[in-house]
Amino acid sequence: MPSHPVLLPPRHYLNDGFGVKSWLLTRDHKRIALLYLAAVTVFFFIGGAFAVLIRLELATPAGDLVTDDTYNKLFTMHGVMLVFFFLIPGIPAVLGNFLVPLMIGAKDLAFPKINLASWYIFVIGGTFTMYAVVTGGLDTGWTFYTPFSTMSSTSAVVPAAIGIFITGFSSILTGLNFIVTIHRMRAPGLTWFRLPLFIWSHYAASLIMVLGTPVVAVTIVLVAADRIFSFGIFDPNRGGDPVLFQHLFWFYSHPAVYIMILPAMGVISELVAAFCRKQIFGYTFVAFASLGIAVLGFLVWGHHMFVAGQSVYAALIFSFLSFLVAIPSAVKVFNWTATMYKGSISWDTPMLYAIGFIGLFTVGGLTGLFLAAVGLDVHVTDTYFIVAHFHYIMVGGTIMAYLGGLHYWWPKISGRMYNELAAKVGAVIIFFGFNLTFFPQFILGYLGMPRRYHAYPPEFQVLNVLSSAGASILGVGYLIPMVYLAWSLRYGKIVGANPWGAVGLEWTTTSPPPTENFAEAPVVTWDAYDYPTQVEGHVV
Amino acid sequence: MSDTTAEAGRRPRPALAHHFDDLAQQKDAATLGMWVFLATEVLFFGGLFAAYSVYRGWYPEAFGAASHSLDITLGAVNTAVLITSSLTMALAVHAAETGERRLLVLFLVATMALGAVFLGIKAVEYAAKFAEHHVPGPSFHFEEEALSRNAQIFFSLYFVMTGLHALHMVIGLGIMTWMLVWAWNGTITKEYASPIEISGLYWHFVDIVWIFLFPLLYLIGRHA
Amino acid sequence: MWSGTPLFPVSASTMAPRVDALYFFLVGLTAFFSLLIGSLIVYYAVRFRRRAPDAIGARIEGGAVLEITWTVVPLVIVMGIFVWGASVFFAMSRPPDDALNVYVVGKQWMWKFQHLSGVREINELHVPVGRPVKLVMTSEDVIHDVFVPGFRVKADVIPGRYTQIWFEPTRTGRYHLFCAEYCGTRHSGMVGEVIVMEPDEFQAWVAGGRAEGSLASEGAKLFRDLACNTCHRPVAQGRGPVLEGLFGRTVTLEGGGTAVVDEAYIREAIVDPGARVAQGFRPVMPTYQGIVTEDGLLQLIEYVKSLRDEDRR
Amino acid sequence: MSHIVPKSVYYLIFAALMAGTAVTVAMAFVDLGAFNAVVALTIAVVKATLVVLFFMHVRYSSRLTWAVVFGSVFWLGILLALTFSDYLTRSWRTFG
Ligand code: HEA
Ligand code: HEA
Ligand code: HEC
Ligand code: CUA
Ligand SMILES: [Cu+2]
Repeated sequence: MPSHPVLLPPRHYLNDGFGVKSWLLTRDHKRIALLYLAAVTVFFFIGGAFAVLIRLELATPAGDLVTDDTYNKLFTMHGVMLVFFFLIPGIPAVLGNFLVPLMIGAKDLAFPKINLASWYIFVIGGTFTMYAVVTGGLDTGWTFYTPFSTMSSTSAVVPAAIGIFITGFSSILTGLNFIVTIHRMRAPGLTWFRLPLFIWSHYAASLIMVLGTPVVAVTIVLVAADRIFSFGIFDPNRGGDPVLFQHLFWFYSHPAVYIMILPAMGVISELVAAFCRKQIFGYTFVAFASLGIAVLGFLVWGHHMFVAGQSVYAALIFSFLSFLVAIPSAVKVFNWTATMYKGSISWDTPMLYAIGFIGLFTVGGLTGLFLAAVGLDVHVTDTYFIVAHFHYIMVGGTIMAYLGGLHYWWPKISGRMYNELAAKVGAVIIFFGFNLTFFPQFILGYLGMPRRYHAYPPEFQVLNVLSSAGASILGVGYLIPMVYLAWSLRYGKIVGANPWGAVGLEWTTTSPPPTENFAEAPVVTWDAYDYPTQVEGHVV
Repeated sequence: MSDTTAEAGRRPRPALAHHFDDLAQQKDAATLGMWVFLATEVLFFGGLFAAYSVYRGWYPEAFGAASHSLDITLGAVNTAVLITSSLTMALAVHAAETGERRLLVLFLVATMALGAVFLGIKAVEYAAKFAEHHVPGPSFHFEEEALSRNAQIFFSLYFVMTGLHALHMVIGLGIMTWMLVWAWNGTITKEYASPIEISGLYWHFVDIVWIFLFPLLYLIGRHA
Repeated sequence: MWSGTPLFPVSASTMAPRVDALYFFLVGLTAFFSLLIGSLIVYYAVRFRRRAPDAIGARIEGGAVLEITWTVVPLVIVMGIFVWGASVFFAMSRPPDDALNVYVVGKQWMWKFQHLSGVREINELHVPVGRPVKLVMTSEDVIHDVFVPGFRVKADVIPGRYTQIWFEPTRTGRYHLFCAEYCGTRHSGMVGEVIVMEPDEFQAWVAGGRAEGSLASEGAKLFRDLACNTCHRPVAQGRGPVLEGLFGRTVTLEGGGTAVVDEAYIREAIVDPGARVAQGFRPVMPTYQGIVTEDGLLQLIEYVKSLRDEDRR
Repeated sequence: MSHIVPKSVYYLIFAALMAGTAVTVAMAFVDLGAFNAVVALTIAVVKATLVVLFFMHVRYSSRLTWAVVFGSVFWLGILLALTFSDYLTRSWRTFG
């Protein structure tokens, strides 16, 4: 413990300019990260509120709380908001934006103006989509399947599609910025194999953003053309093929699930290393696993279409490839576990989230194998088994990692520490609430309860009630961090540059960092997670 | 703001942004950025090419017949126009790299003029399609009744593909206007030619898209 | 509280045990790996917990042998699952030749079933036990999906084409039939029941049904009403090809290529005659899209299927 | 400063592109059956390659630029190949 009181540094990015304008026109990646944090949090609670209504409706078998049309809009907007406006931008645009330049010793991202522009594009896209909610809502499911979306739905498909189209460009620009930054802006001596795994995983995710997003963008253009000008490209009555839409949609949307998980895996690598005070076991394998997931992830989209009328042979190819993409994930899980062996493991909140991630991601990922096995997917596809699978990965995985990362870097972002006890209580509540919500859904799914059902046969009620009860616990759990993190901004204990005793360039500069990130441009002579040689001199 | 180059005062904006070490790093970053963006564009048009290939495989007769109704002469002329504009663009880059400002302005203007000609011809073709009721939708009509339904798919793709291509041309003209201003007011110098080079990359890419669109849309089954 | 709450679906078709076996294997695998990983991380977190504030973990670089092991072992496992899943899928996608044919038309938001005998039902499907049943399915509007959890089968029902599934019920009873592809407002109301009966009961049910005539005979009527017979006649002089004996044959197409005549081919020939033109003919046949309903199309198809070579004159 | 391509190269490439255009149009009127499409696309690929290599200076660029160009085309290949793995095998019968 240091004997003198720790003070905030006299000059840092938060006090470098005050007032709305200094924020809304900032080019500083750290401030833009906070702008994203604000936007993404709003979208998370909107999407979460839709989930609350879904679960309330499903507490009884009869469709009694809301009408069927409303219910359809609820789950659609729930999926759209949380996928496109929370989970895809979440970790990259908040934590990635803040940390990529810091971790590679750069003053900023390569294109600061584009970075700011991408935030504006994001907000405009989100506004458009919210406008769609207000003017009639959207009832196509987040997957926009044709010909329902083009010929049948009477809801605000076009405004929502435009909103998502616009947001896509924000994603592309973020990915582009990361790729160029990681290639061109690394500090002297920071070679590829000295990069933190967080950087590797963001690089891999950026590849997907850049190569996948344009395809869904053009697909949305085709849907809009069908709907506005009645072009009929996906209309079977005029010779179009609705299944082609699914190919184009999933070419993006499957890899997009890896946009959601790869940055989370990067966070976990950082957390496990920092809280075990140990280098990641099999660093190169974990690094290449990220790239492997990004590349293989593009080869498996057809596993969403096993019963959709694609050819039997294509189904077999996609099934085979889907199994391959599971391997790099398995490699990562094993390496994180091995890293813990003989570590110096602390039980700080971020590590609790990391442990939660590894466990829940394993369950979620392994249930992905059920779905990749074609003969079994036929039974469980479009049931609650799928719903459980992806919530285990997206909520149990990505959100756990996001919260863990937010806690871990919170002192760096704000210069202050949150209340550790409240944080631990929150983490435990979230973990239990989560499992109670989504585990029963696996059973429901195998029983045959279809997804997107507003009413269901009464024998499914007990499991649904359990799920709804879990969701309310989970909702409370999510409110807890909101409270103590906000509280810490003002009353939290001020911390030094490196409160965790972790290594990594971001911990060598002050908390919060100055606008130009480093007082002196860093030169790197060590590997990532080089604990024995580096931890001396840190304020612990 | 660190700005070490001597003639900084003459420029309306400093050539080196604060977060780069030197101009070479900045140029490398900008060039890579444009290439990555073009990779995005490849996949953007790629989605359309995939849709096109599927339907052409399904409906070869209808696609052939519909393709016949396009004006091959105008299409070929437009291809030549666009290729020429790529040449003038390449020459503009050359002029920028060698610091010949007058030539640079001249070639930029030529590039823009050719781009405008391309769009003009495209407009003529579109007008003809409207007049012939070849625009998909309720008023669509195709001469060969039996092929009408699937010819409509061809025209849907035709309009989406050429329309998005034309949109890229319009954006390109916007970029070129901007570059013209910079060339004019001396922002572009021998040392700081990369904005022209990068805009050039974009222009050439749009040309390449057309190089594929032309045979795919205009030249199907002409011999028949 | 748990009585009346099933935790596992009934198993009522020949396919169900095969799917369930794979399922249980995967449940076991998931349990094994989750418990392995879960207990390891918890055990390590306790065993190697930080004992002094500035303690550092042991320096362990990682080892190629371990990495290769935990790459290859999962790889072998998943390849096994792939083959297993694929073989189940193959069985699902290959209906036995002697399967009973039932046509299904989905529309927002109901199911129509047509038996070959001409009996029609809505949202209910009666089938005999112990006999493979093949559903040939299409939709009048958007994509739907036939899902019978008790049989472990499911397939999308797509407008503009035919898809099929088959099952062989192994026990009598009533089973849920769900629409499993989101199709709009009353998607969750697009449900029905499959009623599996003893064969003799089923015969009685068929006999009791008010059949308006078999599908093929209804088709014959349509064929006359729509004046198809002006061009298609049982003699070679018609403007269109002779349809007698067409089904199952491989026809040569104008402009090269061949096609096997199945339900989908006949359907296309009627709604989009220009797409594939039989060799030696001009594309003069008008389209009947929008003129014939999906039900009518099925009747026409059954009629064309019923035309044998022997009927030629 | 990076490599400055001599103007003569540009003129040469321009001539090749124009010739390519003329050949495509001419070949379109010759009946080669299914090969018409192959010829047209081959010429288009050659033309595009010329533009990329010379007008866009990739011939003189870093390995990274090559990688980006190659990567984008490769990804396009993935899109087309796997989409067609469905369309080309839809009519195949399942054996048994
Ligand atoms: C972040 C999101 C995310 C991630 C990472 C994944 C990861 C995986 N997903 Fe999932 N998936 C979704 C989100 C995600 N998915 C969503 C949203 C849907 C539904 C979309 C919709 O229809 O609305 C979906 C649907 C979906 C389907 C389609 C189901 C259907 O609609 O019929 C399939 C089918 O193959 C599938 C498979 C997989 C596989 C094999 C993985 C793999 O990558 C998982 C790999 C991980 C592991 C395997 C665990 C770790 C391994 C070990 C601990 C070691 C042991 C390992 C072995 C023995 C191999 N997913
Ligand atoms: C990133 C993604 C993400 C996240 C975080 C979540 C989070 C949650 N999801 Fe969601 N979900 C999807 C992505 C996600 N989901 C997708 C893509 C679909 C498919 C959509 C489709 O079919 O098209 C889906 C579908 C889906 C369904 C299936 C609907 C159906 O098919 O009919 C259900 C049902 O239980 C569900 C539940 C939940 C719950 C309980 C949470 C919880 O984790 C949420 C917890 C959060 C909160 C509870 C918010 C806390 C805030 C408050 C408490 C504020 C106060 C609220 C009020 C005043 C109302 N989700
Ligand atoms: C004006 C004449 C005409 C009428 C009326 C007509 N057809 Fe045809 N039909 C043709 C011709 C010509 C062909 C061959 C060219 C083609 O495939 O389009 C054909 C082809 C077919 C084929 C495919 C045969 C093959 O060998 O490939 C089927 C099946 C068919 N018609 C069914 C029908 C039915 C059912 C109707 C009525 C609803 C109908 N036709 C009405 C002229 C007609
Ligand atoms: Cu029909 Cu859902
Ligand atoms: Cu997927």
